[in-house]
Amino acid sequence: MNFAQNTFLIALLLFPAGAITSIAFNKNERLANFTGSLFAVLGSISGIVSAISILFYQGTFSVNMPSTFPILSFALKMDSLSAFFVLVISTIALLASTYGYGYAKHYFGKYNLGNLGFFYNLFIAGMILVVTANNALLFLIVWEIMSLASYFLVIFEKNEKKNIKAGSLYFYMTHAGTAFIILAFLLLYRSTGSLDFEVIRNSINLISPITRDAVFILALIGFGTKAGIIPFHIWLPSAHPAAPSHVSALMSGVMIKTGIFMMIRIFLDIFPGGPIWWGITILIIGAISSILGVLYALAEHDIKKLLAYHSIENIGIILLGLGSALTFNSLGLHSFAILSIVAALFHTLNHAVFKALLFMGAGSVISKTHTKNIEEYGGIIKYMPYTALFFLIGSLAISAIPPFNGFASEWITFQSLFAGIRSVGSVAEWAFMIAAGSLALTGGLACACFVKVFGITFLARPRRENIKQITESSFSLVFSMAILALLTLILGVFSGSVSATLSRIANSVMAFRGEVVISNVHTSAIRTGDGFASVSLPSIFLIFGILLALTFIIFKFIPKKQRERKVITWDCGTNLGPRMEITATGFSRSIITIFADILKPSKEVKTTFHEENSNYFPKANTVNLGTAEIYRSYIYEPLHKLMTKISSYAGIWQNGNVNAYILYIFIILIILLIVGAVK
Amino acid sequence: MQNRQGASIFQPYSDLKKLFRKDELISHDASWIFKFMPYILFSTTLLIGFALPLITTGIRNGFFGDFLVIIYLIALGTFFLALAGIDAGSAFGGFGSSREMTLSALAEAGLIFSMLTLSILAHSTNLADIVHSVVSLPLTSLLPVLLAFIGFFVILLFETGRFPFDNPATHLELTMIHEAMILEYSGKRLALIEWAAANKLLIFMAIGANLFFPWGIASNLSLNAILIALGAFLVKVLILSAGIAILESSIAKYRFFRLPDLLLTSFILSMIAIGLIF
Amino acid sequence: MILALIIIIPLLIAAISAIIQKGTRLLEFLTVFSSGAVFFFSIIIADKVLADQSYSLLPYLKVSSFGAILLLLTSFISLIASLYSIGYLRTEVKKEVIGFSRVKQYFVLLNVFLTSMIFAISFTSPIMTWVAVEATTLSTAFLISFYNKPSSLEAAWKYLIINSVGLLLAFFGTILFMAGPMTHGGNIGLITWNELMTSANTLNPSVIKIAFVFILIGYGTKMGLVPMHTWLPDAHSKAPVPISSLLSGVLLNIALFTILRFKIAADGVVGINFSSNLFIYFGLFSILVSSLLIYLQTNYKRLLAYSTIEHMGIIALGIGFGSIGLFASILHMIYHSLAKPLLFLTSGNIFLKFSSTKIEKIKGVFQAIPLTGALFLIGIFAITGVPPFGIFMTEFSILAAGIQSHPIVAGFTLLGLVLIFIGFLKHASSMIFGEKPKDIAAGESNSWTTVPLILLATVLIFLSLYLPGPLKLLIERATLIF
Amino acid sequence: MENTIPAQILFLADLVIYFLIILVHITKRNISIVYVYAAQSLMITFLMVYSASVNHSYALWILAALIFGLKVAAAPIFFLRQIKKQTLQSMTSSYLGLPLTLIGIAVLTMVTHSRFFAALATLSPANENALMISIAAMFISLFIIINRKGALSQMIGILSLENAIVAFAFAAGLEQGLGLELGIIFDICAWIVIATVFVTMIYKKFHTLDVSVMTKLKG
Repeated sequence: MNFAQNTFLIALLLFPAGAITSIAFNKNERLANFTGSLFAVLGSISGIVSAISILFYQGTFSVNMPSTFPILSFALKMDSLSAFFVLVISTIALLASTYGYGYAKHYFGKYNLGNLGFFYNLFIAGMILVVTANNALLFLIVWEIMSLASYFLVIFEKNEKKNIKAGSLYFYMTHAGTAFIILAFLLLYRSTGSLDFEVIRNSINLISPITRDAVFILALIGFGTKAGIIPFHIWLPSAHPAAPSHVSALMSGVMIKTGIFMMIRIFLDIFPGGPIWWGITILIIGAISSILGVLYALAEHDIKKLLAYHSIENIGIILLGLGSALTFNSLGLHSFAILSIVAALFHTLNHAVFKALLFMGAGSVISKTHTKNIEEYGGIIKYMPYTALFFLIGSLAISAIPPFNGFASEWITFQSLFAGIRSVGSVAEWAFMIAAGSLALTGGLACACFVKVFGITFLARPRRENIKQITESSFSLVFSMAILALLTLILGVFSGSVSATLSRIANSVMAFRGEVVISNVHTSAIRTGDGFASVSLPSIFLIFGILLALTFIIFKFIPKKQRERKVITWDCGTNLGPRMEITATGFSRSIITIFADILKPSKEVKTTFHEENSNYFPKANTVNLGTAEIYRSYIYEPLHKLMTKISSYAGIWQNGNVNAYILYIFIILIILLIVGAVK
Repeated sequence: MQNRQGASIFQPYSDLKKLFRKDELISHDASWIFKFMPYILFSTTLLIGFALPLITTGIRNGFFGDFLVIIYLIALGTFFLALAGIDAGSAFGGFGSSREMTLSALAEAGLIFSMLTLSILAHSTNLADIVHSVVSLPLTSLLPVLLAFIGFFVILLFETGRFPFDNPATHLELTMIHEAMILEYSGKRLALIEWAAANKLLIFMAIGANLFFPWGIASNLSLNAILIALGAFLVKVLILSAGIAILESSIAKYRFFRLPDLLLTSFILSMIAIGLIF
Repeated sequence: MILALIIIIPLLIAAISAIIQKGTRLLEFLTVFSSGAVFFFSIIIADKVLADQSYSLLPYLKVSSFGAILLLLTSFISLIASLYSIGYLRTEVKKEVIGFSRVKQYFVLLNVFLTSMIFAISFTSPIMTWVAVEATTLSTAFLISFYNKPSSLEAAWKYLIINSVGLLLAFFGTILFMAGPMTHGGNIGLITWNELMTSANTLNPSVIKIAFVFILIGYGTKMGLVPMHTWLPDAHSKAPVPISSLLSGVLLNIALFTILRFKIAADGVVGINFSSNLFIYFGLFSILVSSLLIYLQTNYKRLLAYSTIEHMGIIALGIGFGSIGLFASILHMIYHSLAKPLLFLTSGNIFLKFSSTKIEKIKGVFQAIPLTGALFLIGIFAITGVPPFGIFMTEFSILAAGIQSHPIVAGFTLLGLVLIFIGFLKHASSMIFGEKPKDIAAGESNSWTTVPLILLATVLIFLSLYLPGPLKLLIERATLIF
Repeated sequence: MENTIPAQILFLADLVIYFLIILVHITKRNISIVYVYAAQSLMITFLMVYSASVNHSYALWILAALIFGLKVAAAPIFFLRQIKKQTLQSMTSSYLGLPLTLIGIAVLTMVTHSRFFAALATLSPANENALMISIAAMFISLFIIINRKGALSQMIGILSLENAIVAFAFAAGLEQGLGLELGIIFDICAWIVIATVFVTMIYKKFHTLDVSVMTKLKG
């Protein structure tokens, strides 16, 4: 696999090149923007090439360069699993870069494009290295570089105070998470005496069960923080919206998946098979994250925040796949385990694609309307038709509507959960049942949410005058979105062959468990190993297309003599203002009311009247629904208060009195003398 | 019982005929989604129709006979229906789609689980297979099937816009769900939508009749078997519609915020059903 | 011979500067010349040490591998500091905060300070080393009270009293160690460290324990280990920033070096566990306490001072853990000695621009002085151990060394480090970003205050990415003696 | 080393030093504190002279002269002049009252005679009592620094600590090398000057020698 290795190393050279050049040219922002994007594009392309050559020519490569530091070695390894993630990362990065080239133009004169290019390239390189690093220390380094770069991208629009706060919160959380990861790796090092993943994998039986459980919990918290599982998600909804949209696309679509990658790597690849409660824990976490994620999304009006919450939801769905994989694995049901891994990987891929698409669509709207509040949109479909179309496709995909890709992966996830319900014992069965129920609910709520987003944003009449002046975005934006939209369709229609490839990867992950099961790999249909269920999306696509065409032709052209007349919407005799349309708040209000116990909605009503003195004729009645930040107020605030208390207590001892200071020395002297004499 | 003289049962057909003749009014504010939705809605119902084993299990649709596909195809239709409701920018449409999406989100779980019960019994999610093997089930598994059916029936009432969920006959906009979304439609598009709604009703009845009580359905393609099956199907559908009619004339529409409990109940019932299988 | 040169030059310069009556430029030139020369010669000495283990002049002065590392650090930081001092003092003079006599005093004492540090590194006799360390205290006392304000006087007095007490305790420890050799004849002025090592064995182990406790507490006061650290934040926050950078960047390491040499002698007698445990618990205690005090700090110079305490704690921890921890903590010492001066000097620029050391008074550094802001941020990430900066690697290695024997300690250390990171980022982001006050004009004060910092930052980043062979060899040799 | 100071004399001298340090605790007026310090130094000088005479070593004679010159003559005179010039005759207060102070001193003395320090006796078993008493002296002079609020008293405390250590060195029978002592003496000399300058500066800035007012820097 020399070719793959070389192209990969070339990619690793290209990104730094992009970083350096764009920072070098930061006086000339056009040039900086161009070089930054260009090198990112080239790097992504070579990343894609090397990943594909690994993936489809069945190989792995590993590089191992010693460093000048004792325990650090630049050990890279790309097996099919990492190749898959490299492929996802590079693909999204490629389109994000083409998009960003156009998108960044509206920063000209406001912010330093050189920095953007620098950290953007660094960020992509970091992610690619994270999924290929084969040494724990190297992994931690690139992991932190990835976090650092993304931090700077989050605070890129640094004139807005809340971006700075968001960035800091993000960095606190991810750094704390990294501490957990470090501890996990240290425990592995303690038992195996090595930081090299290969060595750890081979000497796995040196690790005591307790240590394994500890590592599991630590890694789950650490990587879960990055992946944004509830309750460690609080950074996500504030950080992702703050970043430039193409970066949000990368962070939400790809970066959080690195956490998933490491979970698969450690829990399935390195550990031969943990106890059943690992899988069930992850199942439950996934269920909670998916439902709460979509519910919070429903309550949002900030379009990017809303999409960020959907990322939490989809991470939950991915975790459902992963959790069932772990459970099956510990029960020895390897064919089901592989099915579930396929589900997780497939949804990872799909979510990357459609979430990137949605963020880009949102970005192209924001870059024109200069607001993120969907209450101020409306009727944009008439002014930005392409953006609208692609956003619609994205919405259909994320709502798991056939024949788009979201449906395929959710279908497989359902099947793996069904498999659990069918074939595992008592407790686990109910866990699976709950998981399936939450997945069903999530799907429905996601539909509702995206009807809301698309409807309120693009349909009906503009709610602000300035909407009427906006025009479609530039070519580079539309082009990138078009490609992604196409991808959602292709990945959906050809889900059969995709899942076949993924099952190969899953096999390689589970390989050394012996027994490799994936029955009839069918390219035109996805089916479960035991023929429990199967669906062929190409046929759905075709037949639906034909039916649609027929219906359209028949009913469009057979009854000729009727005319269509343009009229105004029925207004009950009044004249319709934008305030008569349904708002996002109004749309999601009923759901929020139903789930009030979970969401703890805060409602404030402001009424203004025509005359100040008499309040008989209300002029406007503004209702503002928000959700209480229970995690902040119940977990993080108390933690902060505790720390403040302790540290202010520590401050007391530094009271500025020199006699006291000498007394400390005296006391410690006496204590140590006594201790020393006793020992 | 309301002591009233109903219209002929062929009234819907004459309605359609009338609507197809009429001119059409389309709002300025409406986009292509508004114009295009009826075709999508209609063809989804057709597509689902292909997947259903109405008379015989001899023709097994292995391509998209999977029940999840059916459910998500229905979701596809609903998605566009709701969008179209918002599109014209009238207040009613928006509320209509809000309610529709709220309830369908809650209904989905119940629907999936009621059919999952059957597919677990049948060891397949393909409708034809389900029918095929539910016929030959031991009597012990009748209880889960019944529970699941109750759950399913609740969903049926919602999806087809019946009491206690919706009042298809009302013209008080504030109370309606389905009608509110299509308020802006007229002429042939309205006709298509109504037709699609009728199809949906048939689809759900067929599912209820054939999946849960698949007796008499033809397992091969011989003529007399099919005739018997046809008869059996008509009888079962008649019984179902009679049941719905009795229900509609005996109970009133529920308050909106009581409906979730109803849907939740159906979900729970199906869950219990699955629990009972083992 | 060269050793003589690097001692004589600063002394000579100090003397000359003392008699100069006017001409600030001349003073500046002389000091830069002396520190430059010292740096140049230290490189040569380091080369010689690489060639043959150690380099010595007469029986009295000797530079080991560890000494060479310290010598390089000392001279490099003093060079940077004296270059920076030019710009710093010029600005202060322009503001008419100080006059010529103070500038003169400053440069004279700076040279004396430098000399005494070199003595402390290179003396072969423990007693004379003690004298030299005491000399560093005395020469810096007036530098700390440089601004002559009540607060700086207070800081200086505390510095003087606490360190004198500490050093007297250290003196007592030293003569306890010496009791062996001295009671067996031999002129104690010339007792070298090696003889100390050999002859400590003749002593009663519990005497050695007592002696080492005195040493650790005595020099630990100088090194700034909790709870003897109390003078450190005051002194560092009140001294002129170049002095603060020298104090925390270099002087504390020298104190550490002295302790280590006694540690070797003690370990020979009472076994390694005794001293190692002391190091571990002092280290952990220092980390935790400083992390708590950083979390709610309101003065950015004190913030940096506490972070110095934290890093001394980490180094002590690494030495306590041993094995790879030794290498890591020496490397950590190097990184810290580069990063901390960078931070102090950048904070000096911030102080010159905003003339306040309160964190809440500082807003929009990035707008006012972008270059300094960037360097400050680099320093923050370097000191809090964010990759790619080397401190991450050294901290990780130290923890890796500790996880075997002391998992709990390692866990608490991680906790402290996270807390420190959060504290630093919280304070730094509130200082660097945002809108600058209207009355603050944008632009750096002068290039003397930025160019040396850029140099420092480049060296820091370079060493973080690539560890040159010779340096690595020096460190390995330095670890061998333990 | 052939002949050294007899144990009894050493013990007596150290005992005197010990009591003189306790006296520092008791006396309140700055001037008298200085005199007490001078007395301590005199005892040190006496020991020096004694060992010089028994060893017939000129080096030690010179040292004795130096110590006398610095600690008995120069330093006290210097202090007294400063006190006169700056009119620092003020009484210096302490944290603990006299009874508590005495109790503290008693406790410290007991601690030093406990088994924790027994090991030190091995340094020179003959002079065990002298060793112990000088250790006690050390701790008590530390106690001065802790207990006294006056800047001058703290200085004296540190100097007494130094005296106590030297006394200990005698008791441990450590022979004093000339070069070494020169270094130390030079050091002490510089220290005394600098410290005194600081004391006067403190008086100028704060108009008191009470260091407990200097608590601006905290946290």
